[in-house]
Amino acid sequence: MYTQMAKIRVFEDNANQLYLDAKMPGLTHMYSGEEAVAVGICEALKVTDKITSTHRGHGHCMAKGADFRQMFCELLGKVNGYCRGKGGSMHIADQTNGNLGANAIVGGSMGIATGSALRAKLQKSDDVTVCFFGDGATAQGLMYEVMNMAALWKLPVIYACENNGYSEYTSTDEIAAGEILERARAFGIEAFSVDGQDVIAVNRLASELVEKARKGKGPFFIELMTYRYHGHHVGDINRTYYRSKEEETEWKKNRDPIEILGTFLKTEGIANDDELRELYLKVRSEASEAVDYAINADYPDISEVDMHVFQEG
Amino acid sequence: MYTQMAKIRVFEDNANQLYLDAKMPGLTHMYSGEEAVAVGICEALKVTDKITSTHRGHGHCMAKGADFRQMFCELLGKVNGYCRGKGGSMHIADQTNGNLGANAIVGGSMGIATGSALRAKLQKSDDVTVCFFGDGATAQGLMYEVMNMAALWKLPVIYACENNGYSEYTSTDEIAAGEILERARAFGIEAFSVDGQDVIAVNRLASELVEKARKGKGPFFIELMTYRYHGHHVGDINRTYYRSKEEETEWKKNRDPIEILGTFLKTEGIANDDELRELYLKVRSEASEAVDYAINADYPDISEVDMHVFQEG
Amino acid sequence: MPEITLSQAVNQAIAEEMRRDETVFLIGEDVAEAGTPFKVTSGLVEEFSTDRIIDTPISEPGFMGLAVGAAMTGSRPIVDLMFGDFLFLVMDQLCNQAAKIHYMSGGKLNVPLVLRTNLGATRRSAAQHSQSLHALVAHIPGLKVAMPSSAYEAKGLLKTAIRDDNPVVIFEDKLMYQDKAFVPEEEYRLPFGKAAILREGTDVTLIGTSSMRQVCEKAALLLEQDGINAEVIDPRTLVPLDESTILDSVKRTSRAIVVDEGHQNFGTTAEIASRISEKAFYFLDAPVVRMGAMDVPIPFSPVLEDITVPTAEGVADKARKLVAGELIHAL
Amino acid sequence: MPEITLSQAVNQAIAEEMRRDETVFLIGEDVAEAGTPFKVTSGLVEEFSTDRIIDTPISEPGFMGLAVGAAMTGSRPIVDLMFGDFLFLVMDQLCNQAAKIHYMSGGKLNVPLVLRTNLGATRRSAAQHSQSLHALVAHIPGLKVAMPSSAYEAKGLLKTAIRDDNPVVIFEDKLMYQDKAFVPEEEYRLPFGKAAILREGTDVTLIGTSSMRQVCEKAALLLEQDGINAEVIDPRTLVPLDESTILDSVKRTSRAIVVDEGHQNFGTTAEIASRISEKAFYFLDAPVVRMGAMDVPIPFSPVLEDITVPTAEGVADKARKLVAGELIHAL
Ligand SMILES: Cc1ncc(C[n+]2csc(CCOP(=O)(O)OP(=O)(O)O)c2C)c(N)n1
Ligand SMILES: Cc1ncc(C[n+]2csc(CCOP(=O)(O)OP(=O)(O)O)c2C)c(N)n1
Ligand SMILES: [Mg+2]
Ligand SMILES: [Mg+2]
Repeated sequence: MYTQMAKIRVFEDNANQLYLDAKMPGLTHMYSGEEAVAVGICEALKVTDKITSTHRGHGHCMAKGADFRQMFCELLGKVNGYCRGKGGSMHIADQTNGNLGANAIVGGSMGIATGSALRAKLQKSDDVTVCFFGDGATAQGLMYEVMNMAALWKLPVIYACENNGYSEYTSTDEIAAGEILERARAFGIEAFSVDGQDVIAVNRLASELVEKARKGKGPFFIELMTYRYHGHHVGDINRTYYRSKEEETEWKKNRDPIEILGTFLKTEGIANDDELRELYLKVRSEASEAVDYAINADYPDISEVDMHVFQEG
Repeated sequence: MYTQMAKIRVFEDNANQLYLDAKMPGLTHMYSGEEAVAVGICEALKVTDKITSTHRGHGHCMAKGADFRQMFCELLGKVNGYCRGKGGSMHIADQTNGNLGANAIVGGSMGIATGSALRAKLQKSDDVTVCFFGDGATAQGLMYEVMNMAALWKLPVIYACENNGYSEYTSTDEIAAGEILERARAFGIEAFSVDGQDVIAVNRLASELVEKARKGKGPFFIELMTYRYHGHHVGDINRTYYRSKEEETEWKKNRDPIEILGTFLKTEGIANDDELRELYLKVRSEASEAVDYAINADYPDISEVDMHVFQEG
Repeated sequence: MPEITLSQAVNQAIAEEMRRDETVFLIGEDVAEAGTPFKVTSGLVEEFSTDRIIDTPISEPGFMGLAVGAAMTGSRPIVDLMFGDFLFLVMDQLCNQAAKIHYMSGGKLNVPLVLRTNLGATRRSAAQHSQSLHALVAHIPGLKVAMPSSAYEAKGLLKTAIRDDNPVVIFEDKLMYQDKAFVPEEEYRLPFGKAAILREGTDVTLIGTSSMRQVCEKAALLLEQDGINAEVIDPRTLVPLDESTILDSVKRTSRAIVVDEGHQNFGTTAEIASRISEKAFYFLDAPVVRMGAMDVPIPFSPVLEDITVPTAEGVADKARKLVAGELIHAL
Repeated sequence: MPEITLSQAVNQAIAEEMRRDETVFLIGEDVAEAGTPFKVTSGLVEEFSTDRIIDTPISEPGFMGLAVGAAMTGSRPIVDLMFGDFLFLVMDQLCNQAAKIHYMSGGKLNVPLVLRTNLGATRRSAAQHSQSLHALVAHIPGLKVAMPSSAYEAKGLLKTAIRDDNPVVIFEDKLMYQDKAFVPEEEYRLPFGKAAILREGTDVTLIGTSSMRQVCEKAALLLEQDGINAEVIDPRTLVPLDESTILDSVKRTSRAIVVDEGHQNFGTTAEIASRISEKAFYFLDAPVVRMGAMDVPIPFSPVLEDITVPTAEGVADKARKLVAGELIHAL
């Protein structure tokens, strides 16, 4: 899990740099700071399990098993990307690992995740689907519609609410009345809260719930308390009007998920500083190699523009 | 309140007859059996207070002060109807009494009601808006979106859920997971359940909540347990595959809202049998007169077809 | 060939495809025991059980979303949307998700689902239960749009839709559910993008889908009495659109009327008429005439509602003027 | 006349109307302190407070519904929909409710609201943040649709929209927010249904709204170098549409190209082209040419995205062929 979290952090550092160097088209939303959420959950999943992701989707994609090269290529709009450059950061999908895709419509994937679980139930397949979404997405009515059906039909789906305290430039308490967990419970769905910076706690809870869901005891709801280090997107630099520098420093310094796991590994004698540093450096060099690969990769041929509108056959 | 309930019952009896006689275009949804809900609530409202209504909207319209003639005319598509015949049963509205209209989209008026309450707050007006909707409408995501905003902004709106046990041909427990009241509470909204056949109980609760809402203590949510005597619509005759004859008889015989109030009035010595009968007969003759009026009224001139697409000026 | 109703034809198509392919299921409001308000799906639940004929809460965006997710992962859902007017509720899931997923994923994911819904006014159902909204979905790349005009088309097109690997929206005409037509007993499917020439003619081409095919056919009969020989074409699918059959016909007749039950402004008559005007320009003896529904919300009152929709008499009238050269706008 | 950006023009229009009329308020996501992602509404909250500049949760159907209810009862809301692509989420409230309430109530209720949103690709925002969906709303009776093509239009049309007693959808071009234009200091409003002739010409009429007006103007400059004299028309509003200005022009030039950033199929070019073909039939020397965006979801990759949208070079090229008589489809 340490490596996976490091890979996400390093991926985002590189993505940010690509943006600053004007090498990346458009803009993107960084997952840094929230690594324990994606990794803690996805490590509880099999490759046949499915996830749906969000606009802030690099972490989910990586945690579900994607590789650097195809991800960087996608971010740069290259033909070797996961979506042949057609999706970009906000639509990255990796169907070989069960990632049904990022989504640029907030809450837009909640139906998809629940539908994937319905398919599993109908086809008597034992895979579980995890639906990632932010605290802001709890304001989308679609969530309540699909939770109702998931609860009625006992679908193997887990709703994972990444509560990072903000949706864009607004803090969660200004946009969410009452209690998020109670909303799930009102539909008869068991709901849990967990420290989203503690990958071990996340993983423990997720493993338990995934196995229950696999046995037909779903659905479940988890609220994961976490924090995004960067702005809402790469261009969101001046943030003091909506959150304080102190708050940011506090999370980065005292609640960093990678450091928390690192400290744990060291305390438990599982790894030492040098090993961790080496691991991190290895991830870094893999990433740089992949960035170079992506920068030199080809764009799709323009004849691809009207391919894939419809599936032939 | 007795007269108001009688008027609704009699209106529906006539509407049903018009349908059977093939004098009414299209079909319609009868409110019979649920009179205490509309009347108990609307009697707690001022003429300046607003309501939004549903596909089963005759009761709300009548209870909020509408008159027989314009209502029958509307049902028959005549120019003297509330909407000049353009709306019909499913869109009947009466802005002079604050009825913002029936709605043929289940749940479609929840935003409208909440928006009316937002307007009241912004304009520092002290009117309250009541949003009527069925148990089936709780499956529409829109409800959760607007309850969230109503709760965040303390809007003077009351959500009145008419739980008649069915949405179309499906019973409520097959389509609603968990607890309906808990869903409102999860958004921090105070929620109450009341016997929807007992007009006095309904009115007492409604009066209390309306006055609270008027003072800025809203929003509130009420679930009213009730029953529709007829089918989902006038054409829904064979109902045994979704509900039993016994159940229907039980409600009609032992839980009729008009009889319950009648018994109360008699027990308390407020009215006797003769008075009630006379009152009922008076309502009936008013209704027949209005039906005749409506049958003989004019259809709109065909030049009206493209009027009112846009408001001029 | 037995004669069956459109409603039975749809029912048969669903049943046959569900027997053939286990991954097909039906989802919507009151589709099981109740068999929908139009009784189109009656009896299916007895054969396929509530596992595959799924009643939902009144959550159109929700169950549309579920269908997208199920389709992406190996099922082939048929979504029953009770009224075409409710399309507005599912547009995000249909147009932002279903329509785009194959493309956005570079061809790696796909969404084989069918959205069955309906269109058509003059049932006295007023503005929110009478709309014909096919133009909206036809505008969105990634969606196919089928418009059956009889029981025969309804069965053949629906079977094709269910086997298609893309999202398909199919509009049935509410008023036609009880209309009968001859339908082969043996299995058949109708290809998308292939128009039907229902009647050959030399003087004017009448083009109409769904409910308007009948209107065109009746207009052709009226015109016959005046010695005017009308060709009637039913494109059957709007996306893909069989442009060549239409153009070939107009090149022969030199005149065309495009009839549709959707609103005229920014509707499907505009697309078809402008393609004809562009691509058969030098063959036209007169401007292409468009006859869509009036650009007003559908009124409840019967006297008003009836005049909002094109009628056979109206089409015949225009055709007569067109042939007589009287439809030239003031110079 | 000061030169200001389109973003400033919109900001001024809102501020002026809010000062004039207390019932006007603004509602949407991150419109207050954040001033929207495009910083269009920055500063308004300081003047009008959070009472009238209202930040909402991410509930597009919800706040659209609230706006309808507020408008029906005496407010004049301006709804800020962050991306035009989110229209799909508010279609029910916009098209089934707002558009129809005046009509369904027989003229007794009305819904004076403005839905401000945007359109436009080539910002590398991919398929769900790049759509130009004006054709969809233009198809629905009861909605007016305005398409500003510069800061001047943006201010003048928005002020008219806010005072209109009907629901108006106004599409701003995302790429144009920083573009400057001269805007009068004194109060002005631009009427709906009145097209602007931006450049007079004799050889061909180029018609484009919003982003495509600039494309048409640039194409006209390119054509000038070849001695081709193009007239450029910006209809400014699609509903109501100023048909007569367009027809008058085409009757003079005998040729027309209709350019649009929405998808071509079943889009706005079809409506405008087919009206010209019908009503200026005998004046046309060549078929009306339609140039919409490609009928594909907007791809992310810049090399692909850039070719999906009409360009000045592309328009000029077509115009040259049109004038040379080379655009006749095979006989
Ligand atoms: C339907 C919709 N509305 C608005 C947006 C614009 N938007 C993108 S991300 C975002 C905030 C989402 O907040 P949250 O769900 O908490 O996720 P986070 O960004 O915090 O990870 C918004 C409003 C969108 N993409 N889709
Ligand atoms: C959005 C939408 N979906 C479906 C329908 C069809 N429909 C009309 S009434 C109804 C049942 C509504 O049930 P409920 O809200 O409980 O009200 P009731 O009829 O019991 O009064 C349905 C499904 C509709 N009109 N609108
Ligand atoms: Mg968040
Ligand atoms: Mg009910």
